[in-house]
Amino acid sequence: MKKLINNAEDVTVEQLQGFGIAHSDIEVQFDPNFVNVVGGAKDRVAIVSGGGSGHEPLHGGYVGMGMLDAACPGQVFTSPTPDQMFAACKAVAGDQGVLQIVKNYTGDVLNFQMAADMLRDDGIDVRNVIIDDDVALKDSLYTAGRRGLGTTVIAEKVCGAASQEGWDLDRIAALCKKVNLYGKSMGMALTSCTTPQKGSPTFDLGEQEMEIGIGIHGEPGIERTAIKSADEITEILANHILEDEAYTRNLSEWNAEKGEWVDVETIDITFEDGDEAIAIVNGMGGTPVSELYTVYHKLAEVAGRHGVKIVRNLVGNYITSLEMAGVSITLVKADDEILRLYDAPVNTPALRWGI
Amino acid sequence: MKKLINNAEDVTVEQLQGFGIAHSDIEVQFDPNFVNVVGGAKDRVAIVSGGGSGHEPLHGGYVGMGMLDAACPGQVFTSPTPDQMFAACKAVAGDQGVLQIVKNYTGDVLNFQMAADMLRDDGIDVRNVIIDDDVALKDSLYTAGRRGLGTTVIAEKVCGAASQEGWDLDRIAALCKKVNLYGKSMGMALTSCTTPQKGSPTFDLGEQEMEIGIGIHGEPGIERTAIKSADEITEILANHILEDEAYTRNLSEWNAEKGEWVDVETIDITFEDGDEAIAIVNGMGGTPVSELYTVYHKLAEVAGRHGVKIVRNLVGNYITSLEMAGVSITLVKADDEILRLYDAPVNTPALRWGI
Amino acid sequence: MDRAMGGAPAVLTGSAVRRWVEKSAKVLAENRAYLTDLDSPIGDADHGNNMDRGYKAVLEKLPESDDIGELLKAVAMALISKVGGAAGPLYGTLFLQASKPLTGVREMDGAALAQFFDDAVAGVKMRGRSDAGMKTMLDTLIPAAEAFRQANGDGDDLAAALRAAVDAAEAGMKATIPMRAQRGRASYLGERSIGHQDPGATSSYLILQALADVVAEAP
Amino acid sequence: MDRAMGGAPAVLTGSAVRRWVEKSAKVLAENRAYLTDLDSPIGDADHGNNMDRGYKAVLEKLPESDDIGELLKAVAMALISKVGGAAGPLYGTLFLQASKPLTGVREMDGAALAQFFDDAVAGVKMRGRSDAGMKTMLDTLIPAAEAFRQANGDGDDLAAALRAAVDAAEAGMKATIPMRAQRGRASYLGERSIGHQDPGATSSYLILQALADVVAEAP
Ligand SMILES: Nc1ncnc2c1ncn2[C@@H]1O[C@H](COP(=O)(O)OP(=O)(O)O)[C@@H](O)[C@H]1O
Ligand SMILES: Nc1ncnc2c1ncn2[C@@H]1O[C@H](COP(=O)(O)OP(=O)(O)O)[C@@H](O)[C@H]1O
Ligand SMILES: [Mg+2]
Ligand SMILES: [Mg+2]
Ligand SMILES: [Mg+2]
Ligand SMILES: [Mg+2]
Repeated sequence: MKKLINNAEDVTVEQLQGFGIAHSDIEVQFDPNFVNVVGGAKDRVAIVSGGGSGHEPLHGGYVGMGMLDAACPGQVFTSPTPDQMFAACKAVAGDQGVLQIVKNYTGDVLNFQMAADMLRDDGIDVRNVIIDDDVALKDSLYTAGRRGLGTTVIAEKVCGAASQEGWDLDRIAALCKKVNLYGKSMGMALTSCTTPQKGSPTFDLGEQEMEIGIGIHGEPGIERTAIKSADEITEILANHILEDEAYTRNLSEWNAEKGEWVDVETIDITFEDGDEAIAIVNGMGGTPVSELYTVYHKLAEVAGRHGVKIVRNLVGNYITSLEMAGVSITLVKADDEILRLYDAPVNTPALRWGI
Repeated sequence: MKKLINNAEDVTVEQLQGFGIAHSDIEVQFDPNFVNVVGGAKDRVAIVSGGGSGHEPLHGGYVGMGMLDAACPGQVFTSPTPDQMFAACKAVAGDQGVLQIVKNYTGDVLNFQMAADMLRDDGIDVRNVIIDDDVALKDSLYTAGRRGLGTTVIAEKVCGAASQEGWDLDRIAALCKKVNLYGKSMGMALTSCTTPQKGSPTFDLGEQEMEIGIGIHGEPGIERTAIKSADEITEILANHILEDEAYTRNLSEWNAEKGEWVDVETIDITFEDGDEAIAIVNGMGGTPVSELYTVYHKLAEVAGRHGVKIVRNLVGNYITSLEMAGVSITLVKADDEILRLYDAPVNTPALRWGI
Repeated sequence: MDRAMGGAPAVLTGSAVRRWVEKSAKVLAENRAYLTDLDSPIGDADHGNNMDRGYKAVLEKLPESDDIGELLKAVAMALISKVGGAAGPLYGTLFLQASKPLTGVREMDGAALAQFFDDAVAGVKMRGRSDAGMKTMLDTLIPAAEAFRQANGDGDDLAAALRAAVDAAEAGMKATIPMRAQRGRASYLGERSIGHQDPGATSSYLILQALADVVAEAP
Repeated sequence: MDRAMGGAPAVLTGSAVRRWVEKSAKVLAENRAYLTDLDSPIGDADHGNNMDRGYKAVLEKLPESDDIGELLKAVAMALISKVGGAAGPLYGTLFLQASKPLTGVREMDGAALAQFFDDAVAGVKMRGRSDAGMKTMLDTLIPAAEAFRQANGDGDDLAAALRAAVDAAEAGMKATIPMRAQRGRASYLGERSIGHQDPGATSSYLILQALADVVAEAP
């Protein structure tokens, strides 16, 4: 295992310590571990996310003005625990409540729901919105449902901007759900990653093989095929996204009247001729940014062929899987509201503009 | 070879095409290849750099308001050619002349000097400043001299800001030389990279080995040792930098009076107790950004022990070697002038703040 | 421990529950790499680390009490706050749900233990929206709970009924190999999840076996 | 080509120079992977690609002329504008420097060729601030130039003198193996550059051999 680490058991804490001293607008707390903006969210809605570590810059790198107020990093690829989320939300929430942005992995969903229950018991208003944008998975009945991928980054950006504008909690939660319905992603891997704990690759991939439809936890994808050119890979991912049919599934949501979590049927948009979109061409961690531009070039062409115009783009490492080589593509349909909020100033370690 | 590419012969062009459409403030030109800001440098000094491809975001990612006006990407790890540099400088230079920032590799130096000669013949005022900040190399007599590493990024940022402030060419050239004398870097690799042309790793490194004192071209380093912890590695690199003695060498410089290139004896600073510094903890391309924070944590401690205070930092992939795993550390002594220029607004694909 | 004829304990005491927890921690530590390896081909290579980290925390938090409800609640809370992932809330809910009727209880007979297993299963089903045949820990827990209730009803002593439960658990665990996962991370793999033993089903088996061992070894 | 006794050409004509360039391009293309491999352990794994790319460009730019100065200048300019790296300016300067006295010249005798080699060496030395023994292309070029001048002075015909130059070039190339590099990328390796043959010395040898072959095969 070739990593710049000291102790496989402590990597998350080690890294958080460095993160804390590197970014003076951000505080890092330990036991339970979380990252928060200095000053918290006082008079506006707090935006909080979290998930396993190993996806950096997600989520800690998006803490800062105009994006997340706090992030909870779990162990590598392991969702954080409810007490972390509880403490993080408590630390930053003012009287406007907290939006939790949750990627759809069993562990993240369950732990965030438990934390939401604890926060509610503590008198804090909390909404919990699930991001499930991975079009690689077609059905939700016989699986844990679509995973949360790159749309999470756009949801965090846009909701953070809405909070800065003073939106109330219900409106931001509705916005977050809209971004989720508007966003679709798919990824692939050229290599497996190695978690510090295991110390050897999570899956074996031959020198001539690749995995299509991977998540972000080093888990294998939905299909293994012979390695293809960047253009062919981009066609596969982009077509899955652009031709994805309206995806219907139940998403769990707190029902305040009933006082329980209920399943709400939720249906994605499909991309239509004339749509505008925000694109992310995301490196999985071990792929040079230069190669991502080859993918972006083809993506713009394929999107254009479908009548979809990319009006904003992020090309780089935004939601990673340790040192995995590979790429994921995200397209989020952009209406005027989303674009305005996307363009609003943001100042975080990983995303910064307008300030 | 596991890369997101189409054709090993054309990677640079493929990537530039994507880069061009992704960034609307920047233009990409082909045959000869270069990247330039829309509008060029008109009433101020043009800042131009370049080098082999494979180090992204260097240099194309630093083209934009407040940093480079143009960059010339060569083939992977091969310095660009004089005609590229000539065309790039011609495209962006106004009547204030051009500063060429050149990393100290035989190819880069020779090609940029040839280009400078061509530009001068064409009536364009040009200064050519060499960055040689790699403390891994101790002597310059029996080697090609210290290589250019991370100080290049700070030089480009600071000189770009000075150009925005309207400094004249001689003053900016002097500033660039100062940054070079103030900056020291050293790197290490956990893995080799693979160039698209060769298709297999440039050097073989055992599962328990690392290379200390590498450059950025996948070339082996100055020493091969057993793999160490992040803290130990950081100690080695940081101590080399912080305890580096005043380095004396001859740097080639155009002498307008004599009308020829002359050798100028040049001596670096040494770090002193009480110094402030800008730090870069730079990933070589295949190392997750999270691991770089462990290095940053230790670096701040080691610097502190030497009485050097890190007042600004960049933690991420800034000057890479394709998908190599590893890290380089740069410290640039920061005086008020350098800090002010460093903090000035910048808007490039890879570095953005204040705007 | 009270003993029925033949020297086998007739009830599970608070101190036996504590020994169970300690034994579970030991067994999970020993099988850490094994469980993580099982979680590699169809998961994210952390299950062994998660369970080991969780049970280490459990040991630190375990009260000196003999109140079984209190003990199991402490197990639940420690797992919830230290494991994370899917296994944290699921095992946490398992112990939390099963501990509820046991507050103040200092020894459990066969019937109480049968109820305990049923409550445990119900907790996981509720939290995980899952059921038998989905290639999860439930494929170990459900047959184990059923086998225990059966054996206990047939008049087996605790140790024998637990042996029956462990046998059923082992069969259930192995039965996950040919299953196609429908819950958790492995479900993303679809057909390709077939042929691999579920890590959670395996940790559940180890925890049940630890209980059977503790009761069998009981002084 | 004019021939001295025995059928060997006494002079190098413009069309022979063109054949030399074509042959060089062919040989460098064939040895592309070999040169790049040599550039791996002590360099950055691009020398073969650089030379091949450069000579492909040379072929495209080569004028129809028989003016040797014009031909060699075209070679120089194409290499300078297409190779990049260290090799581009160095080989470019080599041909540029050596072409200067040859403008308008349509055939070179032994003395002219000896001068050509000396000018070539001087060009590389000047541009590279380098000399013999530094583990560079000069370790091939310098002994070759010396051997050629010697053989030519001894009255050897062109073909024989070039054979002598190639033999010296080969020896020089091989002599780079035990050398410690003092210029170029390999110098960064210090002691560890020892034991590897220099890629630039090798490409120089191949280019000289191409010349000898062209002259030997001359119709
Ligand atoms: N919905 C569910 N219901 C029951 N058990 C589940 C469910 N989802 C996952 N599991 C169990 O959890 C195990 C994985 O745990 P672990 O690896 O610790 O968490 P994660 O999948 O978050 O990494 C699986 O092997 C499976 O037995
Ligand atoms: N200063 C120099 N003088 C003479 N030859 C040199 C010098 N520096 C490098 N070379 C030659 O150039 C060769 C490397 O060329 P190449 O790999 O194409 O360029 P780069 O080193 O820029 O990648 C070396 O093998 C050596 O023979
Ligand atoms: Mg996990
Ligand atoms: Mg090179
Ligand atoms: Mg797991
Ligand atoms: Mg080379």
